[in-house]
Amino acid sequence: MRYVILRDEREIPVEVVPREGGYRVTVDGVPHEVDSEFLLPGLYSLLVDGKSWEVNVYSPEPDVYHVHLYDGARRVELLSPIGLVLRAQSTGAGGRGSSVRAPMPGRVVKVLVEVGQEVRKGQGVIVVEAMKMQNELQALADGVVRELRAREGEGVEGGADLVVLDPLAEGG
Amino acid sequence: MRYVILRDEREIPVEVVPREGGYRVTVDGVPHEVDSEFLLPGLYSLLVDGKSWEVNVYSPEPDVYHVHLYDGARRVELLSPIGLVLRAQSTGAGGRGSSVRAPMPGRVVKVLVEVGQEVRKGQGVIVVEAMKMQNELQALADGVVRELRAREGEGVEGGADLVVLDPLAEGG
Amino acid sequence: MIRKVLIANRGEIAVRIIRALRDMGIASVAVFSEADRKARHVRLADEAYPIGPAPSSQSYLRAEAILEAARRSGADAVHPGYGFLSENADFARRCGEAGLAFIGPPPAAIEAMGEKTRARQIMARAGVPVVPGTLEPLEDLPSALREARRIGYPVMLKAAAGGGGKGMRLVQSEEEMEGAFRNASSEALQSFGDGSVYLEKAVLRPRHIEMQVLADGKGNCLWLGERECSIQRRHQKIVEEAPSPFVTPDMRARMGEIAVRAARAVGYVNAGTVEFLVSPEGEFYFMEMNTRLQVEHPVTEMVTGLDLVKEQIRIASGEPLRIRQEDLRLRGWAMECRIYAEDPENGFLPCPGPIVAVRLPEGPGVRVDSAVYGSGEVSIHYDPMIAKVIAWGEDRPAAAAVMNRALQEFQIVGIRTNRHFLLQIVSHPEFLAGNLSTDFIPRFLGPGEYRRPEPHPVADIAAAIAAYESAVRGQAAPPAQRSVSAWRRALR
Amino acid sequence: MIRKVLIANRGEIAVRIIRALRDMGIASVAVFSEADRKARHVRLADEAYPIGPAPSSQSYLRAEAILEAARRSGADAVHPGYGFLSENADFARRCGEAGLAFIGPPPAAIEAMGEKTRARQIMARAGVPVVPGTLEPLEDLPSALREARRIGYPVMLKAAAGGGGKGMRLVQSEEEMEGAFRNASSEALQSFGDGSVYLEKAVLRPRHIEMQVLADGKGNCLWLGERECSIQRRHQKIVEEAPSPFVTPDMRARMGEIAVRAARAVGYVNAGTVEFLVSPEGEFYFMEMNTRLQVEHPVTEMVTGLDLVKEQIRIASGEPLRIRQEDLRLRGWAMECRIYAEDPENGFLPCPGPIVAVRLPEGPGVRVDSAVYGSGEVSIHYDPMIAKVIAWGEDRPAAAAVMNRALQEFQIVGIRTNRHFLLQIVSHPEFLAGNLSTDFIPRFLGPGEYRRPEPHPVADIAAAIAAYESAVRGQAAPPAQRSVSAWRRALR
Repeated sequence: MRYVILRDEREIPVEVVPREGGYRVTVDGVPHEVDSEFLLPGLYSLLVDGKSWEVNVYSPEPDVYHVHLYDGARRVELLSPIGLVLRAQSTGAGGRGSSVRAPMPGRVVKVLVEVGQEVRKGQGVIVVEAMKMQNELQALADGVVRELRAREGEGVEGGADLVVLDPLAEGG
Repeated sequence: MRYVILRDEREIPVEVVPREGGYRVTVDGVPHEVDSEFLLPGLYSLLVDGKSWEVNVYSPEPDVYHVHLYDGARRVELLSPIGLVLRAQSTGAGGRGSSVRAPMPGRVVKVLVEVGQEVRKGQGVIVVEAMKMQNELQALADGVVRELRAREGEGVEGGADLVVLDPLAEGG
Repeated sequence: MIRKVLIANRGEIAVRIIRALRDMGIASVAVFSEADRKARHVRLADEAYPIGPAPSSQSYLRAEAILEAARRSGADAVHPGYGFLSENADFARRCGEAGLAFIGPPPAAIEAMGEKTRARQIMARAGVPVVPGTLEPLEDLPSALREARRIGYPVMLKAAAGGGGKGMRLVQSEEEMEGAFRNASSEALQSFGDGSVYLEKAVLRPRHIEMQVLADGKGNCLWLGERECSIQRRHQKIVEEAPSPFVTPDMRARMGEIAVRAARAVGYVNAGTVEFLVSPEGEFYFMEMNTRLQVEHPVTEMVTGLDLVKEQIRIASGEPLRIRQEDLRLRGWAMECRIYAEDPENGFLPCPGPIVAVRLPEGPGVRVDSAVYGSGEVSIHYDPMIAKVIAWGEDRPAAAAVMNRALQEFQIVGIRTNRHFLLQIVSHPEFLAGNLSTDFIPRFLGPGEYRRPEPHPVADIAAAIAAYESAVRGQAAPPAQRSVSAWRRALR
Repeated sequence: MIRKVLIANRGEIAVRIIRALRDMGIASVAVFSEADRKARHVRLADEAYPIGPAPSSQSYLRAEAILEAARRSGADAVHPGYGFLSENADFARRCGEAGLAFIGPPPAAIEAMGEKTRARQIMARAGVPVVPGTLEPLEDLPSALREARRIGYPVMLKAAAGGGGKGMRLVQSEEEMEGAFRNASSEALQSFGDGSVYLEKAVLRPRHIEMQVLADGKGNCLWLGERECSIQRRHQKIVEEAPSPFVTPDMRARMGEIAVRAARAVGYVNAGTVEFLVSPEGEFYFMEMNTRLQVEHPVTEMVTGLDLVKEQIRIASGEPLRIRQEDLRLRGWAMECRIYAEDPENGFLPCPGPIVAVRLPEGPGVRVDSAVYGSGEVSIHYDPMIAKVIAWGEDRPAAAAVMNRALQEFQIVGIRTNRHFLLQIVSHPEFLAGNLSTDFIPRFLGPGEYRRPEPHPVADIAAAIAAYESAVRGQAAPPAQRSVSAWRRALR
């Protein structure tokens, strides 16, 4: 099976070929003999060319893998050839919205902006409290507040849109 | 739901009545308020009249429960009224066989008896080796060797019949 | 004589106290909120009683419910742990009125030290060096601006009613004062029910070093050596050690004697900690006294061989201390790392959620105090500190090596933690060189604080295999917890 | 200078050695049989190589395969752990020939001590007290009967080629000799490939106390204090402690000096243990010297503050010892309990099988050295000892209390273990009184050895709830492992 890793504007070819007791994985032209054991969901024991690795793998969203090695977590964006095509098509189609979302379940302490107000990238727009800590959430890009979806004192779901921004005129 | 615990020739009545957040369990006429939480298969957290207990429960065979408290494991034979009836019927019907079974997977080191030989309760009949230890298995009752189901050097399954005994003539 | 103790707390500290009680043959009584029925402190205690809904304000902070549980269980003493009601003089007083031994200092001592500005006045009078600053809470913004101008920037805003970094802000210049003052006050109000704050001269590149004291009711008061707590993230300690690489035997003795003087000045009894701000030149100033058991008490236990919780209980039951100052022997070196359920790659936002599996580190030199367990959950309602890893070694390099190994072995599957961030700290050359200060993290780990490591071929291989197996074998890699991934998308 | 070490072992000891190597910044190489691919030592090591099928004879005992793995990995040293090839002089020699440092004593020392009867001769010559007995292996049954009559019953039959209780039998009288001789020989043959046995006078109600020694290549040899190992089940140690409640400082020094003399008599280098049989009157006799790391080495580490595996590695890399005899300080008390996958209620038969979940004990004073893990498995092919729980306290009662607590917290769901049996021992009044001897278990726990506790209402309640939930909610209590339950039926 062939894949592509997207990194620093590059497309790195990866091939996975199953073989007895594991795989032969070729990354960017370099082949590796891998003895792979599935331990728990997301937990693997890998013997790569004799070296032993215990790795946690999560996939928080399609085509994205967070791989935890001893020294930290890597984010790997890995697509199948088909996925690559689909990605290409969707690009440019509106791109990503810039609403500010709740990082986790919590409670809105303070809304710092009003509808119609212009905000700069990095400007604090709303304060959410969870686990005894207040977090000021910031605008991810310059924009104009189109809509406020949370009121002070209100509980919010993790990931919920709180403040929706429109791109600035010159940006639109 | 009503149950009966068999202990020391006695039949101890038990009743389980679900209530909010747990059960009311009456054992031998004594009622207990029980807050029960299922943690893992076989692992419960119980609050019994305010006391906290973490218990492991296994059921190695129908109607039998091994309950591990901090200080050790109890064997509780607990039946539903129906189970009690069935038990009564089956009794007398041949009763239990007295074949010697393999305690665990292993290898037969030595067979110490022959077919037709008379053996006494507690007499060693076969030696099985597992995990670097030799275990001499003994006859569970007086009897005559009817059949040998394992040969020396042979691997055996846990629980497999190794030596089948007939009751002694006078016992039959 | 104490026979049954109610622990008015939760999490790792409740578990740790239950262990000490079990070792002493004293019955333990846990209390729990609706969110904590399955929590380890409930399961390990001899008895457990519900005290209300999940929010602390309706459970662990409700003195009424806790005293009722004590009455029902027939407990004869209460251990408050840290946080919650541990520094609430009124609660301590009510325990006494209910005939319960409060395992902590007398209410008067809590009050004297609890109100930070008053404490500074008392210390100043007792000849304990204090940092220049306001000895009164600030009424309003203008007075804050006026005082800051008098003392000179940079200054530190602090909550008058509590510690632990809550309601604390560094103010570099006049412009920052308004926002900082507003946030500090509101956070103080949120955390301690009292929004008043005060000002202190900010000592630049300071160390935070604290001294453990132990006082019985018979007039004996000892110091047990210092703890280096300079490694902090936003005023929150995350790595502590004992002894401090900065402290000489002579400095230790001087700090110890000052700490004992501070304790005596408020008639202190039981275990307490005097926190000092230490300048790069070695002058030390009294910051505050924590009138309770500290989160980081284990590092002192590892080097002294004493069990501080057992000592607390003996003192509360009226026993005299069994050791004298000259008996104190420090052996080797100990470090503690605090494991938080938070995501270093995502602004250290808390990561509540279900825990799939836990693998504790073990082996020589490793101690773990935790409350996490497989199939458990980290609740949104409480502090995200879920475990402490303590490492001991014959010297500082050995202890650091053990800590490194322990952090590598520690696996908590299901939620994000700061484990890798801690690994980056304890393996950092400047840390190993003992070059510690409260600005260690911004100074040496950069403004982003957490550096994502370089790409690694094994990570690429693992991702490819996970993708392959999810496609072919249906063994999908589990998604990270929803809120976090959603947030990650928002960040991009 | 050692840079990369291959560990020629498995299980908890392989893991423990990997930890020491990691702490020292030395690369670790694991070897594994087909049954151990997922084992912790494979996952924790830096590198890992397969060495053959599951049976030890085809993997962990195959010097050839292990040396080949060392060559492939580029290791420059080998640590044998205990058991397997650890006391195989030929293997040690072959390591040397392959240019690998063997982390253990010189082959000659292994040989001198390995052949038990020869060792006794050497010790006798060196002025080390030995138990009266045959100095030669017994040719046959008649000679055994003759020698036994000369020495006088009771006598002990022992394997000439190995230790660890294998091939050992107590013979009370003439009648028992034939069966005992046969079993001992065949077991010795099974275990060590050499069926020869010898005779010793059996000291009644003896203690088993051993002395740890440490010798560098520079002529320095130290003793590090004793370990009390009297609590044994069928000659297998299960509870050990340091120091021994029976040993006075004076006796300790005398034992230590004798142990050093024994070590010097065979030109010993590296860590070793001299085992003594101690009579109730306090005379002690040389039994044997274990020319390797002991299973129970952690209790010595806890009280001395030394890491014996690190010391072994430093010695093997040619470093001199960094401490002198007079630097030795013992702090507090340490105990170890060996967790076996065996069923105390079923004649202690081994219980191999899958492990559902593991919850390690933690908290103050607790150390765990294990190789178990949730979703893991205990293999039929290897020793059933799966974990060691080590407890430290300021004195013996404190250590015993910590051990009690730790054993209560330790949960291994899925297989039977001897945990409850160990709890019965360490909470037994005679144990707490320090009244220890090698016949402690039959003497104080009765012939059945394991006493099933009295019925308990909570057990009845739990059984009823389990039955109810399996009927109503389909949450069935899992069956115990098949082989065991089958066996239980057979036993009834």
